Amino acid sequence: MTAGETYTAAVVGGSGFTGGELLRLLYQHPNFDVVQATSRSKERKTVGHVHPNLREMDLRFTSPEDLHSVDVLFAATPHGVSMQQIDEFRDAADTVVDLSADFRLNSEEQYDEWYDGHDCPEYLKKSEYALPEINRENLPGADLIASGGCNATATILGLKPLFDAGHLSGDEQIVVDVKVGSSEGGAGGGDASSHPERSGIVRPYAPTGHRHEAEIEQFLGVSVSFTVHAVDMVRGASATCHVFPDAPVSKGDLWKAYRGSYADEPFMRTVAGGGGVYRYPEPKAVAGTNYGEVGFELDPGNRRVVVFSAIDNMMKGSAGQAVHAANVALGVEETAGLEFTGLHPVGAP
Amino acid sequence: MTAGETYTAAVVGGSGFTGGELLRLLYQHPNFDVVQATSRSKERKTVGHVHPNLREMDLRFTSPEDLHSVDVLFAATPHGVSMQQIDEFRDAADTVVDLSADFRLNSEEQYDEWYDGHDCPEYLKKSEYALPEINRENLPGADLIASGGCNATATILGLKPLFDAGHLSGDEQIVVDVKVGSSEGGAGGGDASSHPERSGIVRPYAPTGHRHEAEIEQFLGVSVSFTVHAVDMVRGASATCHVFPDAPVSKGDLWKAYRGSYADEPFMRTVAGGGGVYRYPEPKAVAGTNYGEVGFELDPGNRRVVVFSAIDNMMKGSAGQAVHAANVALGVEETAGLEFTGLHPVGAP
Amino acid sequence: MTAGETYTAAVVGGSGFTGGELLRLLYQHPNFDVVQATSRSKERKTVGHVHPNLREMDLRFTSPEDLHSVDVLFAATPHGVSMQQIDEFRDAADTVVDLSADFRLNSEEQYDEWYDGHDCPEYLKKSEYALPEINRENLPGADLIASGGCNATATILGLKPLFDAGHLSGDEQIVVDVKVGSSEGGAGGGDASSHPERSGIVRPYAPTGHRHEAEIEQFLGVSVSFTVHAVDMVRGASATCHVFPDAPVSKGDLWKAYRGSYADEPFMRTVAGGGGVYRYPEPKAVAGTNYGEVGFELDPGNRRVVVFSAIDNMMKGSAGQAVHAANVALGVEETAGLEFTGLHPVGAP
Amino acid sequence: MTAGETYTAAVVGGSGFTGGELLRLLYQHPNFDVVQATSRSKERKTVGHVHPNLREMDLRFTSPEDLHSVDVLFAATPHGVSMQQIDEFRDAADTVVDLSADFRLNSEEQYDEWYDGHDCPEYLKKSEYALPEINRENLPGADLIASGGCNATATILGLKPLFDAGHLSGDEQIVVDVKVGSSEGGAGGGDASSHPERSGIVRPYAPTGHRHEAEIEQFLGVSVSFTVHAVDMVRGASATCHVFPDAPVSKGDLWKAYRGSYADEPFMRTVAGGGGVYRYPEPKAVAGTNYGEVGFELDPGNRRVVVFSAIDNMMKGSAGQAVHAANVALGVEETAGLEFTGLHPVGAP
Amino acid sequence: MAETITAEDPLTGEEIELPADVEVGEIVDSPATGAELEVVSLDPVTLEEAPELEEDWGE
Amino acid sequence: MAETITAEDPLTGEEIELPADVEVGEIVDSPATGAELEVVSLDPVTLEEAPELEEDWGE
Ligand SMILES: NC(=O)c1ccc[n+]([C@@H]2O[C@H](COP(=O)([O-])OP(=O)(O)OC[C@H]3O[C@@H](n4cnc5c(N)ncnc54)[C@H](OP(=O)(O)O)[C@@H]3O)[C@@H](O)[C@H]2O)c1
Ligand SMILES: NC(=O)c1ccc[n+]([C@@H]2O[C@H](COP(=O)([O-])OP(=O)(O)OC[C@H]3O[C@@H](n4cnc5c(N)ncnc54)[C@H](OP(=O)(O)O)[C@@H]3O)[C@@H](O)[C@H]2O)c1
Ligand SMILES: NC(=O)c1ccc[n+]([C@@H]2O[C@H](COP(=O)([O-])OP(=O)(O)OC[C@H]3O[C@@H](n4cnc5c(N)ncnc54)[C@H](OP(=O)(O)O)[C@@H]3O)[C@@H](O)[C@H]2O)c1
Ligand SMILES: NC(=O)c1ccc[n+]([C@@H]2O[C@H](COP(=O)([O-])OP(=O)(O)OC[C@H]3O[C@@H](n4cnc5c(N)ncnc54)[C@H](OP(=O)(O)O)[C@@H]3O)[C@@H](O)[C@H]2O)c1
Ligand SMILES: [Zn+2]
Ligand SMILES: [Zn+2]
Repeated sequence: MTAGETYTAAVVGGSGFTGGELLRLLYQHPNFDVVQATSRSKERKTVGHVHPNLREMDLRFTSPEDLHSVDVLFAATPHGVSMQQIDEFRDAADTVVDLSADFRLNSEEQYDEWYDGHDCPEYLKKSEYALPEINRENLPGADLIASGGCNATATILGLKPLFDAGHLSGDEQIVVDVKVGSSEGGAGGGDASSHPERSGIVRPYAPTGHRHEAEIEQFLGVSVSFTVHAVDMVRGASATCHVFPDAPVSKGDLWKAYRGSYADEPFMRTVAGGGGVYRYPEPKAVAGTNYGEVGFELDPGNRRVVVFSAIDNMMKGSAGQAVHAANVALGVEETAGLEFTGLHPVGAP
Repeated sequence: MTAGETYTAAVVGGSGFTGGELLRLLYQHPNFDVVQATSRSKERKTVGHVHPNLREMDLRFTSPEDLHSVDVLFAATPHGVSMQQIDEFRDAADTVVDLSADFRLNSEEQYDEWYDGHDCPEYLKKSEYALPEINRENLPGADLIASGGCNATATILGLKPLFDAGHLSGDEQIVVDVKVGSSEGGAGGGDASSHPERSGIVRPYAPTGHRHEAEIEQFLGVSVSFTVHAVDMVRGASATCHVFPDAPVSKGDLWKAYRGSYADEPFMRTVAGGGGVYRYPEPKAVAGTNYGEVGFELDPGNRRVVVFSAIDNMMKGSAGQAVHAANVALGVEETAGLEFTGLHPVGAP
Repeated sequence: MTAGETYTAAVVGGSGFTGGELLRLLYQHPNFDVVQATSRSKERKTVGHVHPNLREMDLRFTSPEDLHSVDVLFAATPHGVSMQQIDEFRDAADTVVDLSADFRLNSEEQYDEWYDGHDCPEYLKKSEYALPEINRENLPGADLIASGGCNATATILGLKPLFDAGHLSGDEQIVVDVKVGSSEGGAGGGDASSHPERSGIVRPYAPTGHRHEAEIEQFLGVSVSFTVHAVDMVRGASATCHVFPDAPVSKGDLWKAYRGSYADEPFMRTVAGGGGVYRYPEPKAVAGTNYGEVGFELDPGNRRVVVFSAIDNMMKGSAGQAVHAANVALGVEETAGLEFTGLHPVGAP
Repeated sequence: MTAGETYTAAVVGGSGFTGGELLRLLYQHPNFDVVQATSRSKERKTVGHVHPNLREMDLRFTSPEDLHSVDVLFAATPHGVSMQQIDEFRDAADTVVDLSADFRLNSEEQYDEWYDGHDCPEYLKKSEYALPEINRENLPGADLIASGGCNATATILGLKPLFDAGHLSGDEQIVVDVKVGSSEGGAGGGDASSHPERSGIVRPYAPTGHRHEAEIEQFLGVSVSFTVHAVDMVRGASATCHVFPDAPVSKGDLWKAYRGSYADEPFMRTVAGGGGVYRYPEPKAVAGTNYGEVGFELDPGNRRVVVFSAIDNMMKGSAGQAVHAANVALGVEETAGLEFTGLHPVGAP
Repeated sequence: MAETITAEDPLTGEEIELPADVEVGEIVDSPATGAELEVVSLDPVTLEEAPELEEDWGE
Repeated sequence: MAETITAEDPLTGEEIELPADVEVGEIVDSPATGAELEVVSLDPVTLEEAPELEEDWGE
């Protein structure tokens, strides 16, 4: 059904949340053959021991010390690990796809400003941002790919059509109010992420100063007012962007902008005020999938446009984006391994 | 323990959500004696039949057609009912406390603009807004009290100290991004509020044009950019206000402003970045209580102040506010019947 | 990839919950082409209007009055509809797969005892029960297939190995305590299924006398003590069977029994006390999939064996089972269209 | 309002879940004055730092090394702590109320069988079980009180009327299938209790061999088949007991039994099949309260009686029970400090 | 009860009571704001807002 | 790939492959059942079900 060769793949950090998603996607991907998944803490355990949805997968975790030689290495490790081990990763694989923030920004200065500097700044110019909707043309043949931040991805996807169509220039005040699920924090987690404390919350966890602002600024050329709330779901990131274009825009303009940017995108849906129960983007409508939903509404009272954007943080916001980019990089069917359309009804995935 | 006489009370709309909360509060209130609760659909059923937490209460629903004569009548009916029956209500009771939007705004024009007009505009000048934090001085002796809108209450409480202290004048751009639970919709509800469809959502339900903007404008003198999302909780309204004061403010200024406005308020807490798990306002920390939590954070990147505000929509945002106002109006202990401090840990109340 | 022809399919009741699942499965099934989905209330609306996960599907609901001629008709209508329209259904299609209870039991007497009789008893002998794990040999070529009840399916799958291996004979006392999600009730639903009332519950909804007992008795030859609780999830049915075999059994015996019955079953997992977080069957581990998890534990204190069984009520418990059976009936790849392995981590799907 | 003196109280383990509940209850109790709350990890922090519902309380945690001299010491520490420090506790206070399992069982043999022995067996004969519904007569004047296990409490309360009325003798097979919330695990907790893994589950966590069987056996004289499932709520324990009386019983018999046992109990409700949404016991109906709901249904198909029982594990199942017992022991108003009736609607508290 | 000394809350400007034996580097919390404050010098005791533990939310 | 030896799964009776360098006390998991097994002796390698970590659920 899907054309193309088969590539061997390794997942470093396979016992983590996004690592598990990578394994799920690659396991059923027609062009990939997973030959290694690493974990230090779960060495020798089966993949299914940690990820109950993968009990059928015949693979055991091995140490990241001993990397197999593969076509593609996916790294799903915490911030800072890849920048230290990038040489080993590149020795082991022709293509490295990194899910952390380590190769997303273009310059050492940005890492100095937003993170604690960078150990391997020489690679920053060589890496490609994974999100095909904004960087497809540079992905074919790329050998170092940096998968985007989940909240940054949601925000960029929501706002991009307004920049593409010239409704925003970058000088405007933009407020981005994000709501995210608990899987954003990864498999670790302290007191605040225990079930009794984390259930039922609307908790400002990054009131200001979130690092994803750096990615948004890099790609949209605008500095945003960014606030993230944790809400009671496991999967999902929903960004509401409140923008005030200088010139008046109509709903027709907005539809034109969004269809202009995304009509040919296989994973983008524009959902803006139709009928039924699901009238605007909703994270649960895309849970488990690589789809991104974007939509908008006009405020009759002032010039505000409200933009809604919803993704699964671990899919479009991370592992799905990584596989999507790898598909484009390797030249296989772009949607391969990413066909799952999600569930309805579904609770709080 | 609590001084003062005992007043007889009736709850019209006692089978609804806020009506149930009124019954709970009045049932244990030292100064009230509930003599009637109405419901057309549950006539003759016990109060406990509908509200399982009130099984010990010895009262049956009666028809709203036949109102008893009482000291205080609380109306917890949908918008439009009270404005039609206000004369019957006032005949039956010395004091009427209405939980709907029917008597919140000052002028017929506002009802023409935001609602579908008003049937009894002559009462608009006579009614007092219930929220003691902004209208305490006018409540003693009031005989027609309009309890505020839940989202408006959250927003007003969050922003008021910035106006009080002169950090905001009303000319600024203010974005208000609200997250609410399912009880805001009342006991009715269609497809979208069924458990399978309503679970796990971050759903834009009032993207623009929410009627509570009118109340906010009336009390703060500012027109806000208002968007409401439904999230997966039953109780709670959380408002995040993104504001951009003209002159720079420091954290110290903000603390001074909030403590200045609320230090003596028995139900207001300022929660802004202390330690532990609960560092900012959270709706679940006040669920079931009449407390309001407010807090703030400064954005180092621009002049933004983010203000957080959390209440229980049915308590501080409705029934609790109504009882609080009635306490002040009647001159009994202000906190009487409202002492419950909430639960910890608690899930998604 | 998958061998075999392509069959045209219609889904009657396509706007419902299990109808939506059928559409999702058939849409991506290599051997099916969905040509009709019916709904009376949503006629002319797109499938994506109701099922947001199927926005990419290019199909509109049509009236069930006007059935297209297809190879396979799936009926996902409430109990009683299929038995009245079975002749129309069979006129329209070579193969009819019914998801309701209308053709599950073998005799009119059973319908008299457990339901309100039957309109078309002549078909009861001709229909085949869909669950391949207990009826695979009779499915090839079947033209009337009755998909099982979700709670019955969970129970039968859990207990069957104990009967197969002779540890149970049918004379024993068997207590079955079931926990189910809200999607079991279908897309309709009254007060009790609204989000505020249905959230957070452990609610006995069928304390005794559940109709699925009839199916269990028919297939296992045992009358069980059956109680169903509604819990706070949307998808999932979890059955805990407490059984007391006459002769002592060891854990080794149990492993042998479960592996004996299910080692070759493509959709059955035995999960019984391994390590990690997921040590026994759990509904969320199979949400969205056609997998069934079964497991057990021995009570050291008495002769009790506790058997756990978890499925997705709409998948293995209904639409997935239906497609699985259709695959076997038509002779296509048994697992075609059912490869989704589920998500981890996942909240309350 | 409430008669009686005021007693000073200390809470050892005040930073934990049940310790927090004790502080909440005692803070508003007319007869108690909390003078100390201990925590090793939160020393010098305010009580409100950990328990956001108690921000108004003016008290800081101190070390358990330095116990103040008080009238009543409540210990809410993990199993094993009290048995080691019982002499210090008794030196510091006239009355000790312990929430752990350390003084619940009567004999050293039981601790050898169910736990890892006991350090202070000499106190086992002196301690009184806290649950007034089964031990009220022995509580007045008691100076060492052992609050019951939450699951044991739910089970005992559900079954007791059947023993009282002679419908059960203790020889019968009794299956107890329990569903509990995440707060049962206390404030600690590993991987399995993180929000992503713990959400949405129906997880067999104690399939067999739960230690609470010992308490049940001690008080009812029957060995039960006990299985506990973790479900997605924070507060609540719901026990479903499947029993098979030797002689037939009618619904009338059952009502008589339950009313006979509980008609005069201030905190017990019998809820068995009335109308409305809440027809049987439900944990969310009693969340935050000291109420216990019990109910039953007859199985028409066999002689089974299904008994439902619901409590808040931290209240009736622990801290509430402890305060209730202390009230009886000290001779103050039995319901003092325990009047909260719970919330409706409420989500998943 | 232990002896206490006072210091100024750097956020609110109000007086805070502290145990007399506080040490440099100790973290105390402000009674008004609940914020964590670090003792940066003694004699007189000076407090600053303590740097918050950054939680990494999987960026 | 490392050398392997075989041992009998104490629960299912099936053969399990293990790394040749397993040691007494090591915990391995059964491929069939996922259960944790403890190596209780070598030569031949004998496995027993490992005692589960008892989780305390606030009893
Ligand atoms: N979660 C999301 O939604 C999301 C979204 C976008 C981007 N990301 C990014 O994706 C990356 C992974 O996030 P996650 O949420 O999946 O985290 P996670 O669940 O914590 O998993 C981290 C994984 O890395 C492994 N690991 C940790 N330290 C390592 C080291 N020094 N060397 C090798 N392996 C190491 C861990 O296993 P062992 O400790 O057993 O080796 C584990 O498998 C992060 O950089 C995150 O920022 C996450
Ligand atoms: N829910 C909130 O969070 C919230 C917050 C702030 C303000 N409010 C306001 O409070 C009011 C009540 O809201 P709710 O959420 O409690 O609504 P609800 O649950 O729908 O209850 C409405 C109540 O009014 C009764 N009722 C309906 N129509 C009536 C009529 N024509 N005459 C007499 N009784 C009638 C209903 O009972 P019968 O039909 O059986 O008579 C029911 O008892 C609304 O105006 C709402 O805007 C609600
Ligand atoms: N939900 C489960 O977990 C589950 C599990 C096992 C078995 N089942 C069985 O599967 C069947 C469907 O259940 P569901 O949960 O999917 O129900 P549902 O969500 O209520 O859907 C019922 C569907 O049938 C249509 N319908 C209703 N009456 C009809 C009629 N007279 N003629 C034609 N179409 C009609 C409805 O659409 P319109 O009204 O718009 O036509 C809707 O599309 C039931 O028999 C149920 O017992 C369900
Ligand atoms: N949770 C329930 O639903 C429930 C129900 C019935 C009975 N219980 C019983 O109640 C007791 C407390 O349970 P929980 O759930 O509240 O536990 P928790 O949340 O873990 O709290 C334990 C408390 O004890 C303190 N502590 C721990 N070790 C200590 C030691 N060696 N000396 C002094 N203090 C110590 C802890 O604070 P520091 O570590 O900071 O000192 C903490 O304040 C347990 O025995 C439990 O079995 C609980
Ligand atoms: Zn991220
Ligand atoms: Zn317990």
